[in-house]
Amino acid sequence: MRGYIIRRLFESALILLGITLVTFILLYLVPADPARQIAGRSATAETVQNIRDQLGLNDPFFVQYARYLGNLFQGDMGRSYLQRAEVSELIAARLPASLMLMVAAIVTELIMGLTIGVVAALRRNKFADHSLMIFSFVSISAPQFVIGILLLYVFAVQLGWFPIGGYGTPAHFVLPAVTLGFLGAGWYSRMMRSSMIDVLAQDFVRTARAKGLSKGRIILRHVMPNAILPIIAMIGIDIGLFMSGIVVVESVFGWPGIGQLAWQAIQRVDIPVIMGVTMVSATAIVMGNLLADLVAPLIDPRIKTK
Amino acid sequence: MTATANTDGQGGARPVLTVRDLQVQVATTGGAKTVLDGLSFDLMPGETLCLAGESGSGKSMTALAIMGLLPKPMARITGGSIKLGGQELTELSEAGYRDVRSNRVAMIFQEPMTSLNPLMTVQQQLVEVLLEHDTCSRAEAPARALALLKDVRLTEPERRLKQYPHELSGGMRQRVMIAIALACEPEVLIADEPTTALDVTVQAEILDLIRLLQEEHGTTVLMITHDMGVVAEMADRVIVLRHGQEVEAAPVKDLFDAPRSDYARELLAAVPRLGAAPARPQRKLGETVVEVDDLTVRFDITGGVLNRPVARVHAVESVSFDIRKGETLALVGESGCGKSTIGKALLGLVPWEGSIRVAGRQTHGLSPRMLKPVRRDIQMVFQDPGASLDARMTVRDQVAEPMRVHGIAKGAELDDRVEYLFRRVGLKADMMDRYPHEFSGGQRQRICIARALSLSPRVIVADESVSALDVSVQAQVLELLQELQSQDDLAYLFISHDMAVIEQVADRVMVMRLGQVVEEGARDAVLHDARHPYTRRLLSAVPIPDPHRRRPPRAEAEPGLGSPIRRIGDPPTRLNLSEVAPGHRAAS
Amino acid sequence: MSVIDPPAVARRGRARKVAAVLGELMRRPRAAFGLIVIAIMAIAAVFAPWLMPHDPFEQSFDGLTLAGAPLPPGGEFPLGTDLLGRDLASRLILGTRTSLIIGVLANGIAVILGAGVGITAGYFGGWIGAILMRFTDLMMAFPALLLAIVLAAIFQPSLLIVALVIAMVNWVQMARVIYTETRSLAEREFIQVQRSIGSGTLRVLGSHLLPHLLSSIVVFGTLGISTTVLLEATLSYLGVGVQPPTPSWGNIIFENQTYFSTAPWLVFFPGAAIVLLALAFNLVGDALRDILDPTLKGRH
Amino acid sequence: QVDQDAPTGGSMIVTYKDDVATLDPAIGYDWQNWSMIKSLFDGLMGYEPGTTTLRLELADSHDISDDGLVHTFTLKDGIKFHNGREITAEDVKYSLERVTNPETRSPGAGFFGMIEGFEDWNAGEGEGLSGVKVIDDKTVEITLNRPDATFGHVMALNFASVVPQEAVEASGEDFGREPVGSGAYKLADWTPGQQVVFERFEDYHRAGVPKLDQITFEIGLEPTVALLRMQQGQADIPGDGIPPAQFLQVMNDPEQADNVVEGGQLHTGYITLNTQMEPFDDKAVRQAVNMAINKDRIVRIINGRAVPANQPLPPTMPGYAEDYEGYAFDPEKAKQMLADAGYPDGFSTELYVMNVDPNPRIAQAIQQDLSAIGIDAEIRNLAQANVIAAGGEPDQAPMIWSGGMAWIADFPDPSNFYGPILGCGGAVQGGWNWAWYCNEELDARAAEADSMTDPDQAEARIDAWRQIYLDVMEDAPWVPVFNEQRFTYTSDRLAGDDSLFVDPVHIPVNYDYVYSTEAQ
Ligand SMILES: Nc1ncnc2c1ncn2[C@@H]1O[C@H](COP(=O)(O)OP(=O)(O)OP(=O)(O)O)[C@@H](O)[C@H]1O
Ligand SMILES: Nc1ncnc2c1ncn2[C@@H]1O[C@H](COP(=O)(O)OP(=O)(O)OP(=O)(O)O)[C@@H](O)[C@H]1O
Ligand SMILES: [Mg+2]
Ligand SMILES: [Mg+2]
Ligand code: NI
Repeated sequence: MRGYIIRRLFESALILLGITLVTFILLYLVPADPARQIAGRSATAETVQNIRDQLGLNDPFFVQYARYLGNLFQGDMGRSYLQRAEVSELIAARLPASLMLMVAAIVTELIMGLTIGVVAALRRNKFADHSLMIFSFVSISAPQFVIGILLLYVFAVQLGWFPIGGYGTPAHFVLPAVTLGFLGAGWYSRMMRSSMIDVLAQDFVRTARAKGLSKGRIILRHVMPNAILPIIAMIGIDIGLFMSGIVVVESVFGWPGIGQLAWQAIQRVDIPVIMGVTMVSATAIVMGNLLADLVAPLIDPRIKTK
Repeated sequence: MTATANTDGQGGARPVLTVRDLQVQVATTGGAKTVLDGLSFDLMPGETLCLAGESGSGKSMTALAIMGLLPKPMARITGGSIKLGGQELTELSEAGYRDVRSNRVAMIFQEPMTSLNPLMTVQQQLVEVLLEHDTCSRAEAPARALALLKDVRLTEPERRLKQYPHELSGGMRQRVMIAIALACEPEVLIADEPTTALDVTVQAEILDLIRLLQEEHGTTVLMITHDMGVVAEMADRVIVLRHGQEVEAAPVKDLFDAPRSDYARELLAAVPRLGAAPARPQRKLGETVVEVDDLTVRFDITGGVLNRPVARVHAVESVSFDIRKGETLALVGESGCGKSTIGKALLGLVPWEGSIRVAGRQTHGLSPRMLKPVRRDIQMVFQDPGASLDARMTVRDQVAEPMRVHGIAKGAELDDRVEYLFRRVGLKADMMDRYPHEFSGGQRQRICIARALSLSPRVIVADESVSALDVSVQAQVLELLQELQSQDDLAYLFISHDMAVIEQVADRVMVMRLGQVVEEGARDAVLHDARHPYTRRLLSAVPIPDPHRRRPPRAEAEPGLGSPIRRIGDPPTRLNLSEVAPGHRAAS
Repeated sequence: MSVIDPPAVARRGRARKVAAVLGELMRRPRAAFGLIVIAIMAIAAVFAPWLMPHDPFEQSFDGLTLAGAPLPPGGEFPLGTDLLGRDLASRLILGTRTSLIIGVLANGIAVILGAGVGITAGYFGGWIGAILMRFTDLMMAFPALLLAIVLAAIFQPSLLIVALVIAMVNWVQMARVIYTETRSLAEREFIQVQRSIGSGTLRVLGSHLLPHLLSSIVVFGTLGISTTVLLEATLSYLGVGVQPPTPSWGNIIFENQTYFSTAPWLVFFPGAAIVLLALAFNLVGDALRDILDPTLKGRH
Repeated sequence: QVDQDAPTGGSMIVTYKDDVATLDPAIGYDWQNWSMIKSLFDGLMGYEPGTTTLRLELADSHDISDDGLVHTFTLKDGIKFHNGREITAEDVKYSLERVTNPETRSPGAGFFGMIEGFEDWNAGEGEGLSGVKVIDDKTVEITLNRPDATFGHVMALNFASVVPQEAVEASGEDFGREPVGSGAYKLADWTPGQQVVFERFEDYHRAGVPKLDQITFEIGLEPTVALLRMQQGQADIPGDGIPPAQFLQVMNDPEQADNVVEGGQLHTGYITLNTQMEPFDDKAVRQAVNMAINKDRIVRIINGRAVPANQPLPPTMPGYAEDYEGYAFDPEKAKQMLADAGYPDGFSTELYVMNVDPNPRIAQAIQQDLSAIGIDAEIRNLAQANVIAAGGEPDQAPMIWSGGMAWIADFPDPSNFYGPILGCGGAVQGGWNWAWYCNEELDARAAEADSMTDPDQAEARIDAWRQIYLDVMEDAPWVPVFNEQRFTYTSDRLAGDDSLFVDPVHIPVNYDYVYSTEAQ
């Protein structure tokens, strides 16, 4: 297992390296010149050239990439072209907020999704199941912007239970986490329902009933752990989905996370920031997948990590 | 016989369980079908009632109906009543049933492979039921669990507690199931083929155990079995079922002495009796088709935080044998001794070391593609028919599949062959489009046999292939196997725990223990002139299908029973076989 | 109880089997509803030009109030108008084309690809599995939006490119889930039996593993419809997809989402269309799974 | 205009969606940080609050030599940086050299091209700007290489702000995060992504300014949410304006509409027609396109938040031609002209547009208008950076709708609408002259107009510019579509002259002069 972890970490590092290369190539191909974004409208062509020289944008691709990697290995992610600040600082200032939101959102969607899934499976083809199914599809299809504003309007403006956006207290977490959670909850509930139905039909559930166990215990101890197996794989996926949902949600709720940073950087070809944010989110996703693969054999002893 | 006092049953005592006019229907594609029709019986305190009868006759349905566990919504009780004490069970709510199950009525299921939760350790599954019914405190529970495992004679009970079901052999799982059922010392124990997957010594132990429990606590037992030996040994009364209806109900001695119905007579006539088998027909044995030399199979057991290998299961240690054309080699041995593993190694399903030649071809290191022709020659009937059938495919397609794979037949010809195979194993053609869950345990076993036969291989590994069959069908299937053998010179590796069956079919017998062969020789030599103490113990444990004759006292288990699980770098000492008579070798 | 009539099943033969399954689907009210919705949408996509009440591109003068606000549903414009005064109903009907192509085709490719990779990796394990799964990880962490931007700038935006990008992004999730399930299925005895029979890999994967994975595939496939249709809107926004004024359900929502408090119909109707489409496929998928999963037969 | 007796004290909350990029006056160049920097920093010159009238800021006097080439500034007495140090002439020189130093990579460096020695210094040669001389502690003399009437405005740009060398050197590249200036406010707190807080600078060189004690910028709030906060009394100004989606809602509610101040803006939204690409190299085609666009309808689409335009300059800019009629909307005639130009069946082309609402909608309206005269324009809806990149290539974007990236004047002078976007200098690869319009004669006249530095010639200069733009319209490289109006929404807690809320150089409001009704 230790060997497995080490090997996986090594592979993850390779993946991240691959991501830097891919991202770098893409940024190289983007037909927008960062130097011109920096130089502004009044700049002359020479000034732009000058800036390109300074930033090394005129160097051949591999020289640029090697330089970037070299700096990266020394922990230097460069400075933002437009904000002039250290990318690592920009990210460090925002990452905690995003990570906390992510954890809160994942907890929310697990609670919402699994509960809905379990209830729907147990009430299979009854009214509750059908209404929950519609709920799931609506929550997946509804734009997060709309959900966010609606929640704000109802719970912050009308009811006054939560602040209208912002960051700081636990109360601030609730609405953004729920907004983000909606999407995941839809996924989790459908998956959970489906795998619950599979598990419920298995023999060992009959054994559990023959033991005279309470319904709750059968569901919690026998059915759910078996049903959750395919869902563990969702951890990594979830982080990926989360990274794409975060831009909208952070801006609706004024959440000081990296989503905002990323969006502005992409719009304005701020290469060092894009690289930095991509690295951070890729690391999160890769780690999420690794975690999923490490947790799976802990829950399912039949899976061997060889 | 232990509880003869109760044989008359209908005495003054009030019945614990009363079943009246029970009718159960299942939904099939062709409409509702009645699988139990008007069954009535009483269970008197402390007695053992056996349900016998052909496979598919509704025995399991009866048990499930009593437990309130009929597979909903396919099957349901359509009439009749079931009373436990004074309580009507058919009207109970699910919550009400909870107090009854395990606490007052417990059940051991027919198929152990799928009946245990794969994600929970043995200990967790045991402790759970103890705590649920407040049998003991949380602190005492592990100790109780351990005691239960010891009660069911599981080797290395401490280690087993920590293991998961997939790490146990079929027999071990069944013992765990029994331990769970016995945990709360229920008033009524329903045992659906409880010893089917067990070797005779353990079977005898378990039967003794059930009897002991019965004596101590007055437990009433409803036993479902097809093994007339077990019936003779255990039952006070017997009900013979056929097509969901009672054919005959009688005290056990009356039944064996003077069966009143034709069917019961037929059934008893088909019972194989150890020592009564005819001599094996003398046939000219052909060339060797399977040659196994120094076969060794080991599994790593990982553990600890880092999940590193901490121990190794020496499932098979240096086993050598060969089987000739037209020959049947029987493999017997206690549960978990590595019998199934040898079979799987022959088919290349587990990683193994040593040398295996099938029809002259060395199979070591062959790719799946290169193994394909080998697999045409050798087929296996797996031990657990439930687990080895694909739940999502009709049985027709599953039987036809090997022929499709090997391109043996197509179209109408394929259909005909499948139908023929079904008939050969005693199944009706109109069942072919059903799915596995719509069959009884014994029917599934026959489907698996049909599938293995479909390729007309040269060797068949039959892993407990007739264990779940009632004697009449068993006799049919055995006959079929013999017939194929004499027609096509088929060779069998016949894994079984039923000595009487082995005596009927085997040319040679190999006895295994802890992954190693302890005795080997011609059938009569091994069965009638056993040299190794273990073989003798096995033989003495065979139940005798005659309620008047008591099984001779069992040889006591030798102390310090070993275990196939050993620390890394500590392989078991290899046994040396010495020739005790020509062709008869035994470990000293 | 509804029951498949035995003769229909007893005859094998693919065509008959499909027909039998279809018949069984139509016999289940919810599945039939799903099929009908899908059929209606397909018809709407094909015959859009004859079904639209107005020209979907016409920025009608009386489609806006004098202050420039869109008109609510009712009257001349059954579902109201959009911010440019175009008839929403007509745009939704025309948008069916794009959305069906994305939701069904692109998503379908993603599902097939994902299931393929997941099954292969899970069944073979070993280095093939490791490579495939690491590749999946890579794709999951891949900056897809960036790729979209580059593609948008290099190529003429087209539906084909969106479909490709979506398929590229969406198969990953499927692959991971299927991979884990396959890993645990591959250990089951009935799969070992297949090996012992000498079944080819394709047969084991296709005939035995796939049916057991069907429920996950249905879940992902149907949920994927919503996500891909919405993803198409994001990509359009970045310039990869269909360009205005061509409507798609996703981009109608996307363009108008900030107006949902003042002109809710602009978000509600296309949103409802997406939910309906996904729901329809889900109803059919669920029923299909029930029909193909014999242990569940008789329940519905 | 400015109420000198307005009470001081109190505070206000301004909300923004985007994070503040930087507060370095040499770097900051978006409309959000532009006004913030204006309140943190001062240059030699500034504007009367609420107007486009130049005034002296840090300078006590500004003398111009007769040939218009030598500008002498003397500094006020006792003016201080936020760090307490007194400002000297050296600081002025340092600041100008910093912004023009290529190492600084300032987007505003190009504005200082008229200062002698700029070319060399900006190319990385020499020792500073030779045209800037420190005469004594209080006096600095700036020599130009050509007379330039806009120089006063240039010195009022943020880029010309005076910065303390020691603070800049101490912070290095992070100066934008730790700004030290001499403006009315100083930076008190900056929590990235959350808020920026300004505090009154007690030693400010104008007594009684600023009015407020504190300004809090709440960052990261979507405009729709900002509006909710406004309505709940939790904010005073939505910095991004009233979101288009809620505009009518606000304006239809008398109570809220009451708090909205409307004003002009130095902005023009236009379509560029690439004069070097077929068929827009034909003047008749460009004129036809000009006649095809229904500007009234476009204005209606954006809820009347703009006025239709017919020339490059916005109405509030000096030099705007009041009586110019432009190309009237006349699709019939346009069609005829196209036919005469050899395109009776029209042609196909592409219209580039930035992907932020309402621009794609406007582009679709344009598209419909074009299709009415037979032009089939495919819309390319792209991110801002990609559109800018396409515009900078000679042969890529036949038409661009400038919205979202459109020209907002840097300073209120007609010349500012010419050079980079209509002059030959901008018609280079990577330039901002997306019409690739180059009329050497007009360039010469523009240079001439800008050399009229004598205050007496001001009138004549404006006339000259007016004529230049009318001549540009004759060539029709653009279709001017509309001039955006500003609608500033404030809370009841803020007061001040209306002009402060639509201050042409301070967006959204003039932070220094608005006051709080709660102050005493
Ligand atoms: N879901 C089902 N659909 C149709 N028939 C079924 C279904 N389940 C069980 N049956 C049929 O019901 C009958 C009784 O089954 P049951 O399991 O009780 O048999 P059994 O007596 O226990 O046999 P065995 O000894 O082989 O276990 C069998 O003929 C079986 O084929
Ligand atoms: N995949 C596995 N991993 C670890 N141990 C295993 C595995 N499969 C089998 N074993 C162990 O190998 C030993 C032999 O198992 P096997 O199934 O061959 O027993 P058996 O002789 O067929 O027993 P039974 O009669 O009970 O079926 C047992 O101790 C079992 O626990
Ligand atoms: Mg049974
Ligand atoms: Mg076995
Ligand atoms: Ni029905």
